[in-house]
Amino acid sequence: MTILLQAVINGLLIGGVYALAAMGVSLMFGIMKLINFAHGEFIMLGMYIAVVFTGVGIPAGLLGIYWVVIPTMVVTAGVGALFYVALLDRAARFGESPQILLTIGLSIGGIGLAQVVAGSDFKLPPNPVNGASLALGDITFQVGPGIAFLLAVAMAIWMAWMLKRTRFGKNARAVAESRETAEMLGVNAHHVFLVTTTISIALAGLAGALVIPYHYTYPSVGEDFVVMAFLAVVIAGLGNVLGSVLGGLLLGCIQSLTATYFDIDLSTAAIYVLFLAVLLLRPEGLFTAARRTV
Amino acid sequence: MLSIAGLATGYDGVEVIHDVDLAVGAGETICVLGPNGAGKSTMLRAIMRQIPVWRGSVRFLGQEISTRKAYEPAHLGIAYVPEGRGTLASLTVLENLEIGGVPVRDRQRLATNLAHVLALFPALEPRLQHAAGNLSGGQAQMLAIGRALMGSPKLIVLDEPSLGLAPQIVSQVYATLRALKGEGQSILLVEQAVARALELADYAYVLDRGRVATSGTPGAVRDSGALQGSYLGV
Amino acid sequence: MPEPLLALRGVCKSFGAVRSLVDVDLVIAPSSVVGLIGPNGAGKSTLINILTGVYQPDSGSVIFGGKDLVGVSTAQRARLGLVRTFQRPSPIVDLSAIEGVMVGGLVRGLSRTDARAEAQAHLARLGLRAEAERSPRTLPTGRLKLLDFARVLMLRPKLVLLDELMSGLSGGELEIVLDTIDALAAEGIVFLVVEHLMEVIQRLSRSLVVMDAGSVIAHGPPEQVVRDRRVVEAYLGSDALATPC
Amino acid sequence: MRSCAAICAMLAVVAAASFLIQDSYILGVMTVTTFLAIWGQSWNLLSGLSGNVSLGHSVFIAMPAYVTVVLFQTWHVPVLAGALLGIAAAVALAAFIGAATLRLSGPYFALATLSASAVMLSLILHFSDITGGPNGIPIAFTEADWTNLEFDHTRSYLLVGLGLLCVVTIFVAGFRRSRLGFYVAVIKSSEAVARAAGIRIALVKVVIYCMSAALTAAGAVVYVFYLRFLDPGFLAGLTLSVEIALFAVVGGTGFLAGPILGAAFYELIDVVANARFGDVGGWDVMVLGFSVVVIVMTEPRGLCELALRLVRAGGAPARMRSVQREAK
Repeated sequence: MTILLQAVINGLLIGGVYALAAMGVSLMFGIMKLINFAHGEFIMLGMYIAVVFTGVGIPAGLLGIYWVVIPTMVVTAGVGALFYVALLDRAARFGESPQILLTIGLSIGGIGLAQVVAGSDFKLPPNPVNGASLALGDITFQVGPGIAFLLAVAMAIWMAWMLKRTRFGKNARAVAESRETAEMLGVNAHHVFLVTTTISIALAGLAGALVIPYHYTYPSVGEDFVVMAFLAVVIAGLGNVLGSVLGGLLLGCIQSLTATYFDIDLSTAAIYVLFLAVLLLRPEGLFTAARRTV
Repeated sequence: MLSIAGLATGYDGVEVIHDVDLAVGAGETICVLGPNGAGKSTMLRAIMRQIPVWRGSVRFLGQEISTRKAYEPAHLGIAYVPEGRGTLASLTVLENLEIGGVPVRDRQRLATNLAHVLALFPALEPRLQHAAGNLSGGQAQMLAIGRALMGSPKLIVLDEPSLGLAPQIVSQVYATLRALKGEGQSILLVEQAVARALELADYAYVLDRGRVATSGTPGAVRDSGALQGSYLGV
Repeated sequence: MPEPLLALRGVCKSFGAVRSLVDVDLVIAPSSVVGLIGPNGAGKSTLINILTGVYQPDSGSVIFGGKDLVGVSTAQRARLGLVRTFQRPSPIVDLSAIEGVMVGGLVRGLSRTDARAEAQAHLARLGLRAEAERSPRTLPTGRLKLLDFARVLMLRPKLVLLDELMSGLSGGELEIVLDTIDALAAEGIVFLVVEHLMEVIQRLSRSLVVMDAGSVIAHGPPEQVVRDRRVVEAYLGSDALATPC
Repeated sequence: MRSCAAICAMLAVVAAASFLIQDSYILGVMTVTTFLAIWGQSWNLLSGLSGNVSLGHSVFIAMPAYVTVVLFQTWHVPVLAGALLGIAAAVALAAFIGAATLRLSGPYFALATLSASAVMLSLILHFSDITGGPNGIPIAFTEADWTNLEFDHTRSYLLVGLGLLCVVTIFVAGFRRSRLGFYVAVIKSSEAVARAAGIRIALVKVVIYCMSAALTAAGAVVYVFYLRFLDPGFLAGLTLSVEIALFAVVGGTGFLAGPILGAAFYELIDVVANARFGDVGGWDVMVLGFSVVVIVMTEPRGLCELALRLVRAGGAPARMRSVQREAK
């Protein structure tokens, strides 16, 4: 029983990062109908930026390293805005396949760029979070993933509030449903897309900054998180932002449970089988109510 | 307040509207009639900047708007009630109304507008928190008109507000339009339902195959025979 | 009376709260050109989608050539001889004009040579001989619509649904299409023509079906139907007849 | 057809020229380019002609490679027989994936194929008793014997590869003009139009998926014997899947020579980067990735179109033609 509980806790904590990554992917798909295959490389970028900031200094105390989170998010948000203005804005008229190729090209190119600029070695700034854990009875909580998990939950709550209550959120949902109708009512869709991209990439930066204390930073690290994020997003239902958070946590749990009871490689296969089953049997996703077709 | 001169536009390289002239004065109700395929909706979509204007000018309150972006007419004071109503089904009724209020920055003004809309359409009030996709056709039409009013428009443009509605609902819609007209609202109305539109309008245009076939007072247009000609070919 | 080519009985189709087709009965004889008109939102598009199998009816039956079409796919219907054109031109951009037309013959099992010969004949008939080897990317809308028509004819259809084929054609193209329809109708091909251009409908159709609010409200000879009180009301409103015309 | 003949003639020239080259590094580069081109060409048969971007073509490389080698080493099945079984296995897998992804398009299709490739990798890693897991399986060289696809000179692999590339190119060229090729063009334009024209969309899609897999697999079974090593990270990796798609796009998916030009371009970057920067890796993927970005943003029809423009710009009458074409 303790083993099971520990496995679930570990899974939820691992899933926190998947959830953060999935939120960014899902937000962009939901509003802009675009899958950003380069999202993982934006996480990687966030990690490198955060690692650079740690070079400035790490304050004493267990959580001192987390000062890098805010500046990392600011920089990645700027990169996100640039990403929209320089590429996505113009690519919108090209259609689906070119858009897929554009972000995949950016992804591969980004990995290469990181290798050229930063080299292929694995970086992990020395810090007290790495390996630290809290024990609560028989259960241990890893501090690093735990903080990522808490922030994922906080961001999910913020996102839910933002989409539901704020003016931007309402405008964004209107554009998501029908860009034409929203514009006719006075909503500037370009502005909505710019803000959406900025938030999405800032979330990637957040995810990146949160994992550097306990996860190596290297050029192709994005794949570690983003593949799970894509799967979480599809399993939840493309564009269902809050569902994708649950999807990320669910995948973390599946990974942790199969790794505990079977074999880590099988856990990947198990997740893909779940993914393919959802794609084929319930393409609208597990956490999205089937829409009426009107 | 709206004046269109020599407007031409179309889709996929096919010109649908050829050299149309049309004007709406302040406080006027203008209707544009014509059969399916005459180009009425296409003309409105060009005015609302959803498709490019090929030639000619569209001026609103003295400003040329034919090169503006799609979201700008709403901010200048033209509200559009599209054909098929354009309900944002995944948003609630209240959120739809709030989106309609995007051009208005003043919160006080928004509250006044909301009260005005709910007074016009009391049926919407109990449904404010419901998904707009669950409304009946008549309610959705009321929502679309109400949403247009939320932005304090100077001109309201309606594309076939009677489409697909039961006769008594159409009567209700027209009663509302009459009330708005009474408040001094300028209205540009595109319709297939000739009789009702002519009853409401101050001036009418008949569009046939993308050109203005005739125009005049409702009485003159009704008597000209142009309507029967373009609708039924008799 | 010969067995009808197409018979719809009690066909209903709703989308959520919207009733698009309400209890539609429609019988089309094996030899005719039938016009289908009605105001926007009358249900013409839904009817075409039901006939071609894009939608399944909620209730009612569709019998084509004595065969119940329930569960028959769009592609199968096309091979059975129930074909359609689309409102917007639908060129096959990666193929030349004649190749896009040949497809209809290849589906029937013709060899490429035979399909090409037959496609040549159709293109010649529609005045497209000169454009045969060109890419549809370089052709104007009217020509593209004629190509769509030719592709559909290559399927050796029994019933052709023309969904606004003729809007967007030039005067000359229109004459060619009208003559072709007349000639093919004489050979026994049935056309169901949805069109806004009233004079076209009147010139072609031996009978006219009028829809309004999801129902067939009139079906008969054109000159009779356009004077039908319900038809005039549907188009012009209830008091239009109060004024002399 | 003229471009097909031109390409085959060019490949023949390359084959002849290879006898003048003794440097095994250059021959190796040419061999890798040739096999990449085979895969790019096969990928183009599916994705270029149908418009659906597949990001999972490495499954049709890993599957036949593993089947052939494992059958040969563990069960002593003759290599040629094993290769046929391997190709058959790839086709069966393609039929399954093709049927499963029938209704998917755009990003859904890309994600589903990408994940098929990831499933393949994780299964290979898991069943390490058979596959050697992450360590792979080395293929011991016994003796030069063409029935075992074992040659003692790199040039032999290059020649086999060039022959195969010719066959694949001729196949793709013929396919475009075939009945099925026409159907694929219609489906790419619009599935609604294809249905209305009586085309069995599901059947056509599955069949081209299988064809593309078979051609990919044919290249894979030869290549793995050139490589002499079942390397899961390379053969089943997501990277290979994505690279195939990208260099084919860089070359130009609308052209028969596109994937070949793309493969050559990609290998060229690799060679130049290795020579110039040595141990600092990443230049090749960086240039490849950003080339795709540039091509998508500016010239969606790839290097082939650029080359054609350069050729046309040579003469004034030719320039007139290209201007006219653009105007239309």
